[in-house]
Amino acid sequence: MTTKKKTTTPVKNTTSVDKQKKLYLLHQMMRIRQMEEEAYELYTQEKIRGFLHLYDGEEAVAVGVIENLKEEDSIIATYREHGHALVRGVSMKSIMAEMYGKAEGCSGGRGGSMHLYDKKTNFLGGSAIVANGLPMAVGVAFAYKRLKEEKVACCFFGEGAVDEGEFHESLNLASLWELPVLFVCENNLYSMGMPFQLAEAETDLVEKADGYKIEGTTVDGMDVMAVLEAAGNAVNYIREQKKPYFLECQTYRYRAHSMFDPERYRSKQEVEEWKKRDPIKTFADKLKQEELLTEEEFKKLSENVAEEVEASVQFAEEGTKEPVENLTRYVYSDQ
Amino acid sequence: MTTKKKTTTPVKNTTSVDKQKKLYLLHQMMRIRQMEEEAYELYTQEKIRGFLHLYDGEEAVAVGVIENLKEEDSIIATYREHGHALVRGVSMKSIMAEMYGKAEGCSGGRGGSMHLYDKKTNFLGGSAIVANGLPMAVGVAFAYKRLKEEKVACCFFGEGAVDEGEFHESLNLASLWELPVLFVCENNLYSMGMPFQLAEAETDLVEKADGYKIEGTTVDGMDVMAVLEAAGNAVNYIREQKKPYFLECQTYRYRAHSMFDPERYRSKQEVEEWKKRDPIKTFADKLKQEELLTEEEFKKLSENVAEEVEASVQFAEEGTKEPVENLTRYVYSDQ
Amino acid sequence: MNKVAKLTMTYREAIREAIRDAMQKDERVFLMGEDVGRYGGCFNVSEGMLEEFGEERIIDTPLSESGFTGCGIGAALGGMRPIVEIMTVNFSLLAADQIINTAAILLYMSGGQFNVPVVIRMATGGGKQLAAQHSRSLEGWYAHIPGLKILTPATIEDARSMLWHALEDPDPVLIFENSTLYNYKGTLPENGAAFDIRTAKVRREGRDVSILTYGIGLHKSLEASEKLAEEGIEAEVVDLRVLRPLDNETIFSSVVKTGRAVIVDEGWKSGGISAEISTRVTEELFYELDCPVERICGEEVPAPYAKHLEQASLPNAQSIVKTVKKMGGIYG
Amino acid sequence: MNKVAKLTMTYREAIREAIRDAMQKDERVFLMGEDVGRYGGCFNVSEGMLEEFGEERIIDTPLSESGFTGCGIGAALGGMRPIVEIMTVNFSLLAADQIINTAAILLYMSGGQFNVPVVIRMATGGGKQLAAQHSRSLEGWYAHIPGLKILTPATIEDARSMLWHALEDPDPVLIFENSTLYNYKGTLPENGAAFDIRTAKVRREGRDVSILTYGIGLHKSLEASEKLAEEGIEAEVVDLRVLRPLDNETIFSSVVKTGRAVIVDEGWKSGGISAEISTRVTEELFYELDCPVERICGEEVPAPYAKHLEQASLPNAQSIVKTVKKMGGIYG
Ligand SMILES: Cc1ncc(C[n+]2csc(CCOP(=O)(O)OP(=O)(O)O)c2C)c(N)n1
Ligand SMILES: Cc1ncc(C[n+]2csc(CCOP(=O)(O)OP(=O)(O)O)c2C)c(N)n1
Ligand SMILES: [Mg+2]
Ligand SMILES: [Mg+2]
Repeated sequence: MTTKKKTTTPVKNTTSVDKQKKLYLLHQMMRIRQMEEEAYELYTQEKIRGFLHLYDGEEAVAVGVIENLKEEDSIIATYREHGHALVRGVSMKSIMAEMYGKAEGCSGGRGGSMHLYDKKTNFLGGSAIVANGLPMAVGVAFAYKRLKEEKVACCFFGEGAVDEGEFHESLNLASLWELPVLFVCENNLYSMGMPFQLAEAETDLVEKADGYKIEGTTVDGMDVMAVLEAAGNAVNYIREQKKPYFLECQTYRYRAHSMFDPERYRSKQEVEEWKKRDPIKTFADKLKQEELLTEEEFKKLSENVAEEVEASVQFAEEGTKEPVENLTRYVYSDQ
Repeated sequence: MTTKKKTTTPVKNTTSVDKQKKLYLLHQMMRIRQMEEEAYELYTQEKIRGFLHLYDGEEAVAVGVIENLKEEDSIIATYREHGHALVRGVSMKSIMAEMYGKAEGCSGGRGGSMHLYDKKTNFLGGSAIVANGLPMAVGVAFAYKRLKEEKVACCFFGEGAVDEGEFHESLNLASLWELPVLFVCENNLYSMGMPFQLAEAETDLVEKADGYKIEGTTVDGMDVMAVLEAAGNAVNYIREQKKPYFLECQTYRYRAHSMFDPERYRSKQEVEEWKKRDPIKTFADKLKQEELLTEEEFKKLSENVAEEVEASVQFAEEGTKEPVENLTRYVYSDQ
Repeated sequence: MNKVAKLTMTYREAIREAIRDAMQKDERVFLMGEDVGRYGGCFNVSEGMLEEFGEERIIDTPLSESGFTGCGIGAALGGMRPIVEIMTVNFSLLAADQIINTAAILLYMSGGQFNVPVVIRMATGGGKQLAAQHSRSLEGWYAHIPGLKILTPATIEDARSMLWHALEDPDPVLIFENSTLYNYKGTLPENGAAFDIRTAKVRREGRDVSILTYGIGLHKSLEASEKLAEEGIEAEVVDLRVLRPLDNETIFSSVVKTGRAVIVDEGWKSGGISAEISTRVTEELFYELDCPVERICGEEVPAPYAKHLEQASLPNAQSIVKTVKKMGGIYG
Repeated sequence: MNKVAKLTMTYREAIREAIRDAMQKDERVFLMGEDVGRYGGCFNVSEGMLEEFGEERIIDTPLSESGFTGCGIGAALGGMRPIVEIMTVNFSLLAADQIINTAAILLYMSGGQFNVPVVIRMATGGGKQLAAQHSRSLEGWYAHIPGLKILTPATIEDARSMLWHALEDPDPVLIFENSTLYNYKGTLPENGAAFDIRTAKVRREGRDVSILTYGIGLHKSLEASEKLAEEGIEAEVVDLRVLRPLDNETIFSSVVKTGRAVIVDEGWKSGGISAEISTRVTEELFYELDCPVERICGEEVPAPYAKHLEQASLPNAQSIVKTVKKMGGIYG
């Protein structure tokens, strides 16, 4: 095992990535953040129900990783997937409508917040069973290889999933059969209230992946440029070496696990400490320093996003209810 | 990771282990071998039915490991467990009677070959679901630790079990909670017809165990003295360090996986090669060289075992059938 | 806490008290599961227990359903009295091997040598817009497995008393707590803790029809029976309490009295426990029945998220009333 | 092979032919499971296929039921047509999460966007002294799950024809092969491959009683019906073929004709598919029935190893005959 692998990927001089690209990344993170802030409000107003797992603080991960994927690649995510769906190209309107349980939602109102799906963008959702998406990702990649399609199956999961047997079986299969899977572990240090170090005997996840002979890297998940580069390297490795890759993104969840969570398991100040590294704020500041962004433009950007959010809420509000007669529709394809 | 761990434990000068002990180890291996040769015959005569998984070639593992356990320690094994039960102290008669499905069998005829159990000797059987015994072993060790009992839970499993999610979850829990479990992997290179290297991305199992921060060693499972010493070190480590240990015993199964097996997956000569390293023959020869055993004594020993086997068969033949009225007995304790 | 306060509590508090009580009574008892400690339990059932009993007895586990359920089974064999909490029945599918291939059959396979005194608690049920992966009612499905005992506390007294009986049972017991009941408030009768885990209980007497139900269905059935009473129909409501083994005696004697039976079960209809109860009643009382046994069950769909769809998929007082009123000769 | 040879074959050969046929017809089809390749399949079903189709399409997997079953599901989503073989239903408990939390509900959760065209084959059943962990009949248990289709081929023609229909089905299909049938020999009708996977089939006509069964039960029922015929009782034997969805029409029309129904199922009685069938028949034909529907099922015990005990736990022709002869007015 090389210790190199384990160190955070140093961010190279990134002038290569042009201004537009950087503003685009900032914009995407802001879209997630503002959409979810609104979702939070709507939940307190009981417009959205069930569970609602927010991504605040983790935006750089979805944005940095997915930017490296091609349209034909597919994404398998978890119940904390609003951001992934959004940056993948699922419209904010259809996501909001889904959270409202409207027929216009991306899952027709049947899935809700935890089960966003979108065939057009190869967004395979949206599983609310921890680690349950990993075997699926392995299978999708299996099909790509057999069909000689140069695609990648990108699978997002939390560090809590690492403890599940399905993680073990999936990594072994992906490595054994040399399948194009990008395993993205969003390590936000907690699985609900369980601290990572109390759940894992081996907390060095790149070492863990090495136990399956899978290459891996750990990256600062609060730094979108770092994630962008690390994920870029990962995707190139997969496409060239035709093997799976494991990417650990160290990040943090600002809010409750879902909506009801007394947060007895961590201190307010730990949360505050992490907020100082906020992926949006730090990146915006950086762009300002690099004189790629003015406070004005930043405000404007935020306003544009606010308008998009507003429009999506209106769309959801005006959405229709799936007729009750269709309750059993889609239990089987022929119904 | 130290490469030391991975190399076969060198067998130290073993004069420390006296003659009686060595003859005892030889005797135990012979008891397993001859009992199973008889079981094989009885199967062809249809006295024994169902599945029958024989241990020929692997005897040194059970004998070398179990010799290091104390009476109060417990053993969790698989469907290939006749030898483990026998050397643990379950009488050959009750094992044979169980294979016959007689009421006098160690599981009352309800378990058969794959499900030998014996409370007196803390022999917890006998699970025929691959890897299914590992979580149980972790739990037994958990109880030992909580009850402040200085016992060890010794869990035997094949290398095929390493691919199952339950292996992953169990090793993580045992390491995380520092439980006194001895994980003994009987690596006989095949899980049914699946070659080990085609099933595991990481074939260095000590590395694999290291992925859970569990100490481990690989030992020549065809050499009873080597196993005896490696397992001795392992058990001492567990009792002193109060942590789990992983012991890989490299061995080989001479016969079919069970009774019906065309063995298309390996060559006759591969089998013959391994037979040259037969644990009983090589050990007996060694004892003769060391002048601890004469050909005469060896024959005598074999005859004694043959008598024991014969007596066990007679016992099984004369055993009684559980009355059909008792069919539902033991579904629940109060029945 | 003073006595009065103790007697009125929520279903959640009743279960919490039951766990605390068991932990105090028996040193061998411990609680193990995901987030039972620091988090206080995903439904806040074990709030405060980590502080009260410490990490040795309130054990937060990694996400390893098969691993820690099997660990509970092993601990039971090792002399402990584990309470394993699986957050919801949906996740228990990941522990199915340990529950069915080990806990349920070890006693039998070993010819009576190794019983497994483990108690496995899990939340069950829908109705909270948690969608298809979090809303199943599979307690009746587990009731198909010989070797398991299946408890479904629906009242405060059962929430408070069943756990201890389950811990005293030598065999594996699964307790299903309907998650919509955690906030339900009720009063504990002085003799509350006396209930067994063998019998069904008549929760309301009636002469016209027997409503056979359990869990959340009990509350919907009691509500329906009040509405029915306004129309002069007196329903007897039987709380099954235990889905395996079923208490035939109590079920049959109620149906013999009323001549009619309706089963209310939020679980799916086809192959559900409702079919077993209907069949047993019909096999035993074919000639006494005034009309066929009716079933009111959950629609056979994965739970949809949208509220109006999910509600349409579940039984409710109205649908019970409607069904009962259509039964043969009910007004006769 | 010449035509005649092709027409007479064992159940094992029929399934092998069905797989070979599907592999030849559709490039997207592949077989994946433990020991399906080098070993030839634990029941020797796929003997010779690795040589014929190669490692790309006959895939030996590690022991990872959840992993490779989920892999099959993902491959189906990726455009393949996987045949996943799980050695026996007992091991499928380790894949329950993938089957129930994914395959069965993905289409619904995604609002109709992602169907899962995967076929999962597994052996089922007891009677071979394999004891408690290897002898279950859980096909009826899986039939409780919406989103799954459950097939139970009992004849040579069904063994030969069902797989292709299952592969053409857009949704997940589970095929249960009773392991005691692999050596059963039979002849394939010229039109054999035409059967659907929606309907039940009358395998023997009769006027006095309908024996509703499937899988190995069909053969025991046919044997029993010959014995009954000697005593002048003409039993109609209905092979259910599909346990989910059940073909009510065929079942009801047979029972309407005979007025009596017996269900034969080797699975456990309580909460089994036998209860569902009994309930449906009774709900629909309560007033047409001459007597209560009878159930002949497996004893509710983990399978014992001892032959005499295991045999005593399973239905057989004698027990079927005995039950039928006791039915109300059967001699009338
Ligand atoms: C198999 C399973 N067990 C338990 C749960 C309940 N649960 C939902 S999310 C969660 C925590 C998962 O943590 P992690 O994987 O780190 O993802 P995060 O929520 O931190 O993004 C748990 C325990 C579940 N959904 N599935
Ligand atoms: C979960 C599970 N999957 C499959 C099987 C069928 N099976 C029985 S033994 C065996 C091979 C196990 O190989 P290994 O673990 O190496 O043990 P060995 O037989 O070589 O001693 C298999 C696949 C099973 N019993 N349990
Ligand atoms: Mg996390
Ligand atoms: Mg092996």
